[in-house]
Amino acid sequence: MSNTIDHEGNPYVAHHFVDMDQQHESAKLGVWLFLFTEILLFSGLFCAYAVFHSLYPEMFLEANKLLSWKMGAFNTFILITSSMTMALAIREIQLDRKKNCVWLLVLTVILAGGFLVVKYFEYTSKISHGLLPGKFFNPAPEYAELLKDTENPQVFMSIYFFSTGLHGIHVVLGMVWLGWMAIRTANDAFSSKYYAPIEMGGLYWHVVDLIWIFLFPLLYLIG
Amino acid sequence: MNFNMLLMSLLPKQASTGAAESDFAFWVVFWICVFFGLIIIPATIYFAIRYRKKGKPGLTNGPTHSTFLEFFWTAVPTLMIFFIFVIGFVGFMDFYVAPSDAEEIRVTGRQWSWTFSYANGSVEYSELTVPIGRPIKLVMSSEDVIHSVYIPVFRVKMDTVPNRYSSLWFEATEIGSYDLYCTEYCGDAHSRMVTKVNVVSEEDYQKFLKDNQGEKSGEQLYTLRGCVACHSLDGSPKIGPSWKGIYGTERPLANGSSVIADDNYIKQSIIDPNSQVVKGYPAAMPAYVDMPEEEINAIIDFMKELK
Amino acid sequence: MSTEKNYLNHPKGLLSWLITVDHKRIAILYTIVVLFFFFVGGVYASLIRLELAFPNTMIDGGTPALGGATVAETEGMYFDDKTYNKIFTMHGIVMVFLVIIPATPAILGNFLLPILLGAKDVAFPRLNLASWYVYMLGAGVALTSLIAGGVDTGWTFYTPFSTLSKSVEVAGIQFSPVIAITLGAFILGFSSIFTGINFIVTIHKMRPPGMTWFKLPLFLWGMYATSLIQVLATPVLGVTLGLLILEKVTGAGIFDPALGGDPILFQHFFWFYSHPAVYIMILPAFAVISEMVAVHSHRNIFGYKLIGFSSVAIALLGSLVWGHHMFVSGQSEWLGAIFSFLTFFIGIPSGIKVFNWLATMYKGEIKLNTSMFYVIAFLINFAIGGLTGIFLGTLVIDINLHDTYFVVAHFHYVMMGSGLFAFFGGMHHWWPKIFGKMYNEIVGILGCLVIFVGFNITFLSQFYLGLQGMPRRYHDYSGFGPEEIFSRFHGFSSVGTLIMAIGFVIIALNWLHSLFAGKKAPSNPWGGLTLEWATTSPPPTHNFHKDPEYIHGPYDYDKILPENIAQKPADKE
Amino acid sequence: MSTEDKHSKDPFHPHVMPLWVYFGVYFALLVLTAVTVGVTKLPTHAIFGEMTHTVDVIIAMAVATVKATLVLLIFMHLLFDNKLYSLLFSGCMFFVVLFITFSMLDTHSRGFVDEIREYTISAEGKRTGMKDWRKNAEAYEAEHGGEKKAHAEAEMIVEGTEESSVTGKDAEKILADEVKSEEGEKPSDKTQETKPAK
Repeated sequence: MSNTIDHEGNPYVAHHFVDMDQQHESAKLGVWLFLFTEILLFSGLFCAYAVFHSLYPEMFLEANKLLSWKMGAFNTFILITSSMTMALAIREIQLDRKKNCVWLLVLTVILAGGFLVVKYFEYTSKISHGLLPGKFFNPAPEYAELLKDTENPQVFMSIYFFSTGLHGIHVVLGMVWLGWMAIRTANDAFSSKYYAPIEMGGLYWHVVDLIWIFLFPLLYLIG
Repeated sequence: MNFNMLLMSLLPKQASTGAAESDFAFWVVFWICVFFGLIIIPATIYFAIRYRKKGKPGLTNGPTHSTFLEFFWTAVPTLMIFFIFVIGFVGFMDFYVAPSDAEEIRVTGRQWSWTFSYANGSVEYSELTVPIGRPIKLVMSSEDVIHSVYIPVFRVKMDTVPNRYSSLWFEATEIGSYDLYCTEYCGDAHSRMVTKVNVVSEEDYQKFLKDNQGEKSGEQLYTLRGCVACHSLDGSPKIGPSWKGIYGTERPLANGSSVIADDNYIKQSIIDPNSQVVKGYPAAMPAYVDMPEEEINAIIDFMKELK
Repeated sequence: MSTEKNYLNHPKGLLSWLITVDHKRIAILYTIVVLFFFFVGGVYASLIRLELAFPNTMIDGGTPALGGATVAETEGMYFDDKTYNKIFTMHGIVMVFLVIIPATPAILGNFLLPILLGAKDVAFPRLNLASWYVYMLGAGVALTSLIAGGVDTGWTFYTPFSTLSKSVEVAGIQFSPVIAITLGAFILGFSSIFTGINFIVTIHKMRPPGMTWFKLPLFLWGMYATSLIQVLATPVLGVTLGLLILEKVTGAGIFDPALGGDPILFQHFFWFYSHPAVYIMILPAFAVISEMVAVHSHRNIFGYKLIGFSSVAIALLGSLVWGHHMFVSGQSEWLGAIFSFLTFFIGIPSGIKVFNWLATMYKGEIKLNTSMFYVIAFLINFAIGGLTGIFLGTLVIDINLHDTYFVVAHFHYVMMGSGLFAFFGGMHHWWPKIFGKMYNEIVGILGCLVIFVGFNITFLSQFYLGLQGMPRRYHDYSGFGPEEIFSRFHGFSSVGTLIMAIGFVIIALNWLHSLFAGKKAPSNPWGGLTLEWATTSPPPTHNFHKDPEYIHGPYDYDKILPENIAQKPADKE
Repeated sequence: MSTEDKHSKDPFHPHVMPLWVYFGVYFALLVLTAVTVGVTKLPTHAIFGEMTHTVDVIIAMAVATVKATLVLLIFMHLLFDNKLYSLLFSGCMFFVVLFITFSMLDTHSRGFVDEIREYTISAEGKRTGMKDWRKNAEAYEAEHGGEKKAHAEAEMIVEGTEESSVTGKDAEKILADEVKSEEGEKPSDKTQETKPAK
């Protein structure tokens, strides 16, 4: 019935929605549902981690020393910071301070880039030492010595690479989306009346952070 | 054939102590299901005919809910499932936990044959032979993919998983020869991973163990080592080439060259089968790296005979 | 042809269909491909039955050609075992991932969901179109595996069999058919997720004022429950297949026992999705049947709330029971007992639904038309399928029956006898609304009866085969077991399949005839009270000429005479 | 929530939080990260002894959960938003927990019934019929009373073997040896028996 109600003059409301509120809420629910699928996607890796941790506890204890917890901690710091800048960006657009919003979005993207740079150094170090997943696992002598009493350390490296790799892909996707949002905000596409895409990007970015909050201690600290 | 016999013929014959217990559970569930089926199906058809209306329908005023009825058909099945669960669980535990004096027979599955080894591995055979009236525990593993041992007359089944041991047990009650199937899909010749369970008397069992000790002939090894799944003896091609008349002939290889099937070639083909695959056949044979020299020789001798 | 504008004829042109965001057109796009794949899967099924009908004609090996398929000159057609394995694998994959999972939600759900809510479209129309394209992409990727000779892992991709499968060289490139098909299924998962997200949001946010949760048509309850599973379980399939691909590429050692992995863990991962997937297949069927039984009995549905709640209960419980596929797999026996216990609880909501539908028929004014015949066929098939599930949930009986034809028959009764029968019933029920044409009732009823008879001959025989110990996925049964029983009942089963095939031809012809020469359908041919009957057939592009008023419940057949509905203002253009 | 109550609401009114909330959460997150690193990397062995690793795992997971909750409630606005999102999110987490718990349960309790039987071989010796697992369970209960099974398992198998007199050896080692000798030759060197990995 309400379909015929005028769209309150808001040009952002699509034809099949009644008003901005309905559209905004729908988009938000949609994104939340999408985020659930992301969480469940990662849950498979967490499950694999949990099962293999219980199968080979000693191996995990040794193998986690292969990872640099300092780099991991630094990355955690970067990601938490970016999460805050993201949250602030949404606050700024809610208050119609578009310029601040653009800068905060850019800062978020830069921090995400920083995260990936650290990740790059981590990966290259692992690769140069032959610490690779599965059948490519061919540790350098000093690591081979460390791991000689453990069973199947390649499984740990598999889980490490798969979960951080999948997470890294999500970081890249987040950068693309948030960068695009920064450009659109700069072009005046959003205001306090309509900023759903930024908010959706923000929710996504926080989930990327959430997953890292769990990955960091599991992989780098407790092993 | 009267009704009772017709019913009993639904299930294959019982040849183990556990079969009766399994079938008891089956019949309990069967009659419960028949009871519900005889409510639902005739009621559906009866209502459809009884309340059929031609022409324009008017207002209908049947009940739209009934707390009692809805509670009734929630509660009755709920009670029923507890009952069925307990029956199933008790039976499951009986099937799962082998008696402590059960004799262990080790089972190895591979694509696509079984090996049963008795008396600490001193006797190996490709068919399962068990004594009557004594609990037997099969300790099972697999060399490649997941298989599953299924003996319908004993009502037992268990997967064999590579790098793990699983087990099942039974106590045979009738002398005879029964089928043993692989029921976990395991590749090309899955449907030929079938062998026999021979239930024999205690004396025959001891005789069987004695007869099969020591070295095996090439013909025995042909079935025991699983060659039978892929290589025929009558000249027809299966997954691999037939062994008939193969010895000493020239074999065209997949890489275009050819080789004479002499002792060296056959040995090579057993230990590292994929190095010299014959043209037209898949490189599907598992490598028998650990096969002892005397067994290889016995197989070669056997192939020589198949002129 | 009428000249009025509706979604089918306006706008015109192929492009307007390919870039449409109209949920009704997307439903039609899905109809075309799903029915095509149903045909493909049906052909595979027929080939399986053909092979098993003549067991002794098989000659081992044969001359490998066309990926192993050969034609014997001796006694009719046959396949060697490799080909047979590929056929049943493709039958499973096509039917599960390409047909049953999308069928009811993506076709009937897409078409009806917004209309039942009185809305103009689903919440995210572009996402909806994307889901169709993703589906096509996934199907395409999956079918590339055929180039490499097909896949023979079974649709369950159990490790280590699937990780051991070799890649083949196609045109100089190493190509792994298993990777292709798992990637395809992975992509298809996204299509399913998109649909699920769309439906949940639409039902939550786009209900018209006055339509509270307990005034929703039951179709929407069923769709909501389905969508919940699609959103929550499908990602796990994604990660499972992703890990399987990585396992094959890198030898990760997560699932492959030779590398330190655990093949039973794979089964947990796989069934965590694939068991709930069974409910993705059957819950929409419940949704469809709930509508049809009320409309064609002209009765207010009996126990509305219980039917609605039981759908959600099934969705939740269905996620707790995946381990019952693994009773003899070597998983922990305690866990097996827990799973068995939880499995039985699924029976309660299913039973409630059946009894409520029966009670709805009681004292109704039943029109015995095609849709009602499908309802009756569904109820009978579902009773058999559901009750035989109790056997398989009972631990000690499952030890005997697991992986035999009993299981095959059971899940075909649920997926096909219930899921697809409901889908075909629904297609008949809403056919006039979707295409604006009536079909021939007599032929429709005939089609239903023929597939019902064929179906039951096919799968009742398989129950017996299973009880006699016939293992599933066997290419050949000559030389062992009660051979004459096996061969006789496989024969019956194959004859049943032939009858079913004839039935589907009848249905197809009836539909084609209706499309080209059918009478024009009135707005409300069955006297239904839900909102889709308040618009013209076929509906206009934005579903309603005038916004429908929500003035009565979806099943108020005890308050409103059907003829009064036909004169609602919205119907007069 | 649904559209019916929409008309009573303001058209579109975002919820804006004061700045200090964001910074507060940010610093809380940093401090909690430091806590995790500290607990796991500092030499806490002196305090917790053998339990160190377990304590580390518990603390790290608890802290991570707190961090995640903060991000969810504040940064992701769950606290102020429609309760529907919180409800659905809990549903999602329920699924995750379910998935991981059941899979873990499996790997942890495989062969569990077998262990009960192993014990009673030495205790009773003879079986009496099909129903004998129940007797075994009773005997087991009688012997061990209310003791928790997980701990008893390792001991009872060790007791059942001839090596039970060997002292000073790690119980796990004995267990592994025992299993090896019992299983005979293994199908491959990489054999992994999940049961004794506890």
